[in-house]
Amino acid sequence: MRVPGSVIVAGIVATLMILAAIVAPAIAPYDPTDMATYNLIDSELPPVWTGEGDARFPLGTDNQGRDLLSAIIYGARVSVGIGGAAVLLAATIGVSLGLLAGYFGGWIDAVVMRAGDIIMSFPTILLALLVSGLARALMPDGGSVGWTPFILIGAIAIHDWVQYARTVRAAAMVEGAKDYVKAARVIGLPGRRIMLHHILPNVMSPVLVIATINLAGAVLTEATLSFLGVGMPPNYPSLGTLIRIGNEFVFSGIWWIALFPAITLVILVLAVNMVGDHLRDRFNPKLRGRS
Amino acid sequence: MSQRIFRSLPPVAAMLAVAAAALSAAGAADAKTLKWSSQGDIATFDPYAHTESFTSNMHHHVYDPLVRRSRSLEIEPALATKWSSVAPDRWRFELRRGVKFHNGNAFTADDVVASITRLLDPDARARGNLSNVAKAERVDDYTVDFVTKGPYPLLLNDLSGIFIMDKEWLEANNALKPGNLTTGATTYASTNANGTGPFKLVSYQPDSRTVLEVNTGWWDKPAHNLTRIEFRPIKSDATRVAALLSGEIDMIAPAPLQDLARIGATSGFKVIEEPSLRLIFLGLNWRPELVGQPGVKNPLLDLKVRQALWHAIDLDTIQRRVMRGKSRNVGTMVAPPVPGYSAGLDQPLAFDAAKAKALLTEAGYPSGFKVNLSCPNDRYINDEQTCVAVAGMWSRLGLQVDLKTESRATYFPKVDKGETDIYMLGWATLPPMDGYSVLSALMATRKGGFGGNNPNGLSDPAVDDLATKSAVELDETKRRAMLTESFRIAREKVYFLPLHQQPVAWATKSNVELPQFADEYVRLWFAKVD
Amino acid sequence: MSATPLALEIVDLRVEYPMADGTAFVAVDGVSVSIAPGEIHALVGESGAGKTTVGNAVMGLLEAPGRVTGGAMRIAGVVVDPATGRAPGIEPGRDIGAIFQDPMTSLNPLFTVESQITETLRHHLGMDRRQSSAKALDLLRAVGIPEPERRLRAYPHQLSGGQRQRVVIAAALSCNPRLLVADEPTTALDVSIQSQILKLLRGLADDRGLGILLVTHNMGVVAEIADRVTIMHRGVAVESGPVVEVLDAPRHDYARSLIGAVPRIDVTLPRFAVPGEEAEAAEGARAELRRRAGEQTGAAEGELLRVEDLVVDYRGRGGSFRAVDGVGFSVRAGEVFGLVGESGCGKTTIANAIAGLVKPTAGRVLHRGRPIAAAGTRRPLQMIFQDPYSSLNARMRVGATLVEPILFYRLAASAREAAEDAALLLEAVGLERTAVERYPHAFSGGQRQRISIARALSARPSLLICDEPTSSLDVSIQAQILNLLKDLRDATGLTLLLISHDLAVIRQMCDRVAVMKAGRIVEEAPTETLFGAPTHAYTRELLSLVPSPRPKRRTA
Amino acid sequence: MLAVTAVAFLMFRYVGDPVRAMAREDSSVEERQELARALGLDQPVAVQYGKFVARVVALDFGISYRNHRPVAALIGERLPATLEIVFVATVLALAFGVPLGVLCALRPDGLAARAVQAVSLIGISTPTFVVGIALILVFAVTLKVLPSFGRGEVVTLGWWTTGFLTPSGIASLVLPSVTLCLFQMTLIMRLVRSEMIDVLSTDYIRFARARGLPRRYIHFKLALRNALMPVITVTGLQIGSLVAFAIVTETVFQWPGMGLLFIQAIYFVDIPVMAAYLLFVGFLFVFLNTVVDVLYALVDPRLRVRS
Repeated sequence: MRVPGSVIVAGIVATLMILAAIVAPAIAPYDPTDMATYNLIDSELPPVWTGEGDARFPLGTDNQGRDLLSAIIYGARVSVGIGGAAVLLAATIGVSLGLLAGYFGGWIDAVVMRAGDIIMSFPTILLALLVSGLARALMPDGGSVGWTPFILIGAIAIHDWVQYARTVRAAAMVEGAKDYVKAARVIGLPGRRIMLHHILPNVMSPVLVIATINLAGAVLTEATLSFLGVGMPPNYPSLGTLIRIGNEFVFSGIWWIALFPAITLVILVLAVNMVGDHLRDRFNPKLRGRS
Repeated sequence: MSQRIFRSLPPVAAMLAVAAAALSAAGAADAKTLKWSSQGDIATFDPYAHTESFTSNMHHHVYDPLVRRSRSLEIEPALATKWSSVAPDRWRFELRRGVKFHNGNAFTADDVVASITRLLDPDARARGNLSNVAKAERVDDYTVDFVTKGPYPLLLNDLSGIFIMDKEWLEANNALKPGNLTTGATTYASTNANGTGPFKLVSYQPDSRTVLEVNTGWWDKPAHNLTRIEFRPIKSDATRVAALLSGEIDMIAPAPLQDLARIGATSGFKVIEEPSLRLIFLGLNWRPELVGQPGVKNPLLDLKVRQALWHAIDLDTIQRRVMRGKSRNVGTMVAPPVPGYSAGLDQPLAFDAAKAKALLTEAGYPSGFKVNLSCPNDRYINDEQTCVAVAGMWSRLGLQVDLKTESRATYFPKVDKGETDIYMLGWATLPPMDGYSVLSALMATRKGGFGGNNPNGLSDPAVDDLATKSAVELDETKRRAMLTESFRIAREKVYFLPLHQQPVAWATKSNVELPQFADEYVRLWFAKVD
Repeated sequence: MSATPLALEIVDLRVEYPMADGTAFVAVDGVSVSIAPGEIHALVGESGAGKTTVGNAVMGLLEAPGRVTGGAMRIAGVVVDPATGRAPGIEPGRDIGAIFQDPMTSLNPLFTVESQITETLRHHLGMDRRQSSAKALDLLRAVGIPEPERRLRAYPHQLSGGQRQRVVIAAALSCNPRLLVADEPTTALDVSIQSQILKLLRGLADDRGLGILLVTHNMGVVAEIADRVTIMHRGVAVESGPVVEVLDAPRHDYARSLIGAVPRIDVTLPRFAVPGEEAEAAEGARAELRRRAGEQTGAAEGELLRVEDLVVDYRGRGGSFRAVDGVGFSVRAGEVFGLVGESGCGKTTIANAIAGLVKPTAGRVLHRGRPIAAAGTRRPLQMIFQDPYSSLNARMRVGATLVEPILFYRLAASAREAAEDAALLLEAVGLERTAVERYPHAFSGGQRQRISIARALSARPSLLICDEPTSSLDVSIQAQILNLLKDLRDATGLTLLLISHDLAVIRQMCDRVAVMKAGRIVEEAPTETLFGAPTHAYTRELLSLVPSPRPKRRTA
Repeated sequence: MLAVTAVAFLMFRYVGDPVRAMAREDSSVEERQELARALGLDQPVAVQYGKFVARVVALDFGISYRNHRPVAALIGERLPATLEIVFVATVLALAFGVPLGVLCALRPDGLAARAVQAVSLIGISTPTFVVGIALILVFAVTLKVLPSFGRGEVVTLGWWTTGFLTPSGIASLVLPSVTLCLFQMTLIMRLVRSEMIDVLSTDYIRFARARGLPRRYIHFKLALRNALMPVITVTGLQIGSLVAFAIVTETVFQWPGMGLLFIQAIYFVDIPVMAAYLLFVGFLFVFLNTVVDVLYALVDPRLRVRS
């Protein structure tokens, strides 16, 4: 199947952005998380091409005098890190529960799916808001920077796992009825081995698709949470935090503080979504070979 | 297919046209109507069922107190014309004659007694606003005595925030007792109002619109020319500014600092601003160990450390950059108009990074220490940004600052429970508008009625002594001297790190004239619209 | 020939599918077919022969990007424009009808039978509501649907498979077309319904002078109703002529082997005459297997498997359904025991119960007199399945698939020894040793079925349950697999339980047969007895319905 | 639903301290303790929860800590506002999503389809808050053709207030509902597209083609109907998330609906309002599920017989 050029471009963009995020300390000019490195004196410098900027800060600085380029690279790192970890956590939980539910059925299935229904009856943002509020209040040092990413990861994953569980359950039920699984059962292999060795590898394709699309969603959810003020703190900003900070300046002519992080976020999510979309079409047998 | 899509476009175009028509119609409305917006809404119209200063502010347009703040924030007669202290625990008020409530009922001493009784009911949320009053007694139709629990120097200050309701109206609507949260009882007075104030309540739709119209029978000579006020709360800063700039409303209060330049530069709009009474400072942990560093001796107990922290804050830069030149840097705990203020104390420790470093080294922390800095992110003007700036400055001093910012809903309970080490607070000394409020609530040891906002164990016998004495001192000069003395001690020992007075900034259309007040109240009975 | 034009005339048709690399795949290469009115012309061939493509080309329904690149077609005498795929004045649906293989999916589930018939009438014949309703009723009567008035308002899911196919035919014939393209019209149906539908088609051809292009893989169907036949192989028509001539005396090699591969129901043959016999390696490998089997269990005689009063209930939403209702039989060591019956009769459920895949509601399954219970005791009973594409784990190498049971049951001392065993098994089923390195997708359906057999053998079973092992394979592959099973049985003394709906396969393979109907065994007998002198009425009926690949002498 | 009450209760126990939000800034410690007693917060959590459930069962959600008014009345006041934008957003999402989805399915490689696909991807990749602010900037501040906030003039019909009957009410609906619908529209469009592609490759559509029925008839009368079946489910269930998504939209546009009420409640730690809102969302989900099931049964003959 031919991969459209746009998807290749999206894939490259997504990979580059994620790579940049991973190696942020190596490529960013400054470390925006080290509060000692920036100075209020440098605050709100416009991008360098406007003529009023400073060569040290190619995209200008934010209201704290932080280099915006570095802040965006580190912000993407935080966003991608939290999004990726949330996806990983959600996928691990969802795949395990989905496998159990799909293969064994019965009460395990009923409990898992009912729990999923309840979770799904609360929209992502609402649930994440509540979870993060709860976590902050319950943990001894809940408001701390150290814990925030984990709270966010949990808050996002608690909603997203359901999708994996449902998909994997359905796939596991389909696969479980297939003859190769019957053959494995006839051989007498134990259930655990059949699940992990036979069914799991065969249900991973849809999981991959969901994971890709969820990565985009998780990054967006994290951004929205940060936008609402319950996400990453300003001294350890994610892209959403940067947009929230910048949003206060949209009417004041200091457009770059909001614009560049927003563009970065949209491009990142868009690129990941395009790849995910392509994967989804590719794994959908009915669409295969059509385009 | 594409034709199909275009065919469905006309409805949208029609909607746009209708919308445009609606907007121009709104523009042609009565010129004496003032539409304005703030970020919060009126919580309730029952003046005794809340403690929010913004809601009080709105009530002031409909209800009058016995005494009120003048244009220069002095206390002046309102529903009471004269008063005197007839005994240390008894004040006598003469009431204004010929005043009528909006429903036409006459205002008499019975209304004052009923109002105070209602306010002092255990179910009334605002009871604490007049906590030292025991009762009000009718002397004759136009004379009322207030019996206090002891000498009460701040009675007038407190009364300026107590609105008088109509006894007959309360009786008629079965609202003589305030609502009760436990039983779920609510009152007619929550959504309706019948005061003596300059405006009458026409309609009240929470989060949407509150309409007032002028009270032509007001006892005072109006300084305003309004016939109607429409209040439209808008929570989001960006939307509120957009609503002003698009011409849908005439005024926004507050206006976000970062948008002032843009609004001021737009023709047809102007910005008015002045320093508020609200003073922003950092509070400190006074217990043996830090919350964030259990088992380690609290470095903040060392005066040199506290001085170093103060010296390390570059207030001028924060003022210029974060507060956009709109704030006023301070060195003491009250703003200039507040009793107890002394200009001599109002000098922050100068920004001096080298000195700060030296002090820190002297104190035995040459390489700094680890400390939490906690801030709200939705309570004070640019609160979070201020904290980020301070954290940056302290990082350069060598401290490892763990900055925590969160919403007021979770932040303040933490501060209250003493779960913070260095925390931001703002204090406006409202409602009494007196330095005693700082002394009793922030500085005195937490005990009895004192130290309600002193959660982290600050305790100084000298300060406590001043607090107890000033509470009952009726000689105003001596009382103010005591307050000033307490602030001197606080500054010398660096009990707090005062930062700045935050600004009051409003933006209006050019045709709106109104004075601004340091207590952040919007007093539209002084507003004029051309 | 009368003056009426031929219903269909195809000369030298060529259909190509352009490929991504610029070349073209030639799906149909120079095929010629002509159909007179009232004539049924069968296109037969195995999958990939291009027979369906010819049908689609006639309908003008070639799937993109396929296109006609050569030859000429005439429908009812009108030349088809190669550019548009349409003949002027000839409307698909009005002048050409089409029916497809699966009646379950050919009807839109959301619309009534009436609306699906009348929409065609209204569009092509401009009838109004009442006229078209009346006509639809007539059509349902004509295709022999009971209670047509009630069926008219029914939705497809309320009809049985046979009724649905009748509705499909009614809809296809609603405008009295001159030509009907029937693509595997009975493949998804049971023999009894198949026979009715075939009779219906024959009747329509005879009564209405309808020309039918019958696309099928089933020689029995061809022999039953077709007048002429064209055998296709890889896009080419290898032989064409009257059914009697072609089936009885095929001249072309491929035609001959194809016909020879069709299992015969009238006589038992020792082997299927198909080309491609195994290499010597297979013989050696089988001998080695036999040696090991002997070492382990000893050549056993007597009863190997016994099923007693087996009852299986399925619990569904609408109460429970009894799939197997008190079945008992026994299988002797070394024999091939057949279970035959129509779909839904419970034969697969029995297989699953023996293999431990479903829990019996009542009754016992005994292996050498001992009940089959927990894991670990199941090793002697292994199974092969119908669909070769789903019976192998696509994510595991063939070697890993075979080694898994060997290691699980510790049938080899080391992983290396197990790998050696796996290679041996592959040789025994006629594959290369190197196949261990590859993934299942690299193999054809027949090869995969061989791998499935090898996997079953890797656990060294004494009984191999074969559930419809060849019903999704082409006839020549079926013949190879059946030959393989016979050879394995002969070489290793394996016992087979063969489950099939195909009476001919049963006849060729089995020593004894049990016939099932609605969860019960109605008759059990040695094969020759059963086919020679069936005692039960149902058995007789079944046998009479099977289309024999020997053409009936009939006049064209 | 019991699970929902437990979740609602537990979470709000910890999201903040209502006493602090309610008490005066310079209130004394005693004053606050007294307030906590009045709110019943000094009792054990189990007792509090028991009382909470007992009241909820009696449909008594208590009174708002902040407004001193019955929570049921507050929700009732805000319900029309939220339901109206959710309704308009759903209608818009369907009105544009379905035709665009069909377009993309029928001409998957056409220019229009590609453009729509690209825009839809951007649509789901852009956060709602960014879209809302951008719309305000363009249509309210720059072009001044649409109001930036609020509901405009509303007409009261019984207990329901509607913005549909006044020009300013309709104008006010445009920006928030467009903002709210974008994501749903994209979702529906993509769903219709993939369903339609699936349906077009089914046997019954092939059979319909073989019967020579016109393309338009096959696409819009037959295939679309099949393709729309899952859209019913998704649209139904998405209405639930629209109500929740309205939190962000209502905040941006100061739309006086339940989302705004909820955000204000969080801000002021108004527990009864938060709990009631959460219960409402849970109830809405159950309700919508039922509606979807009933609708399905009405539309799909296969289910009609069974039920």
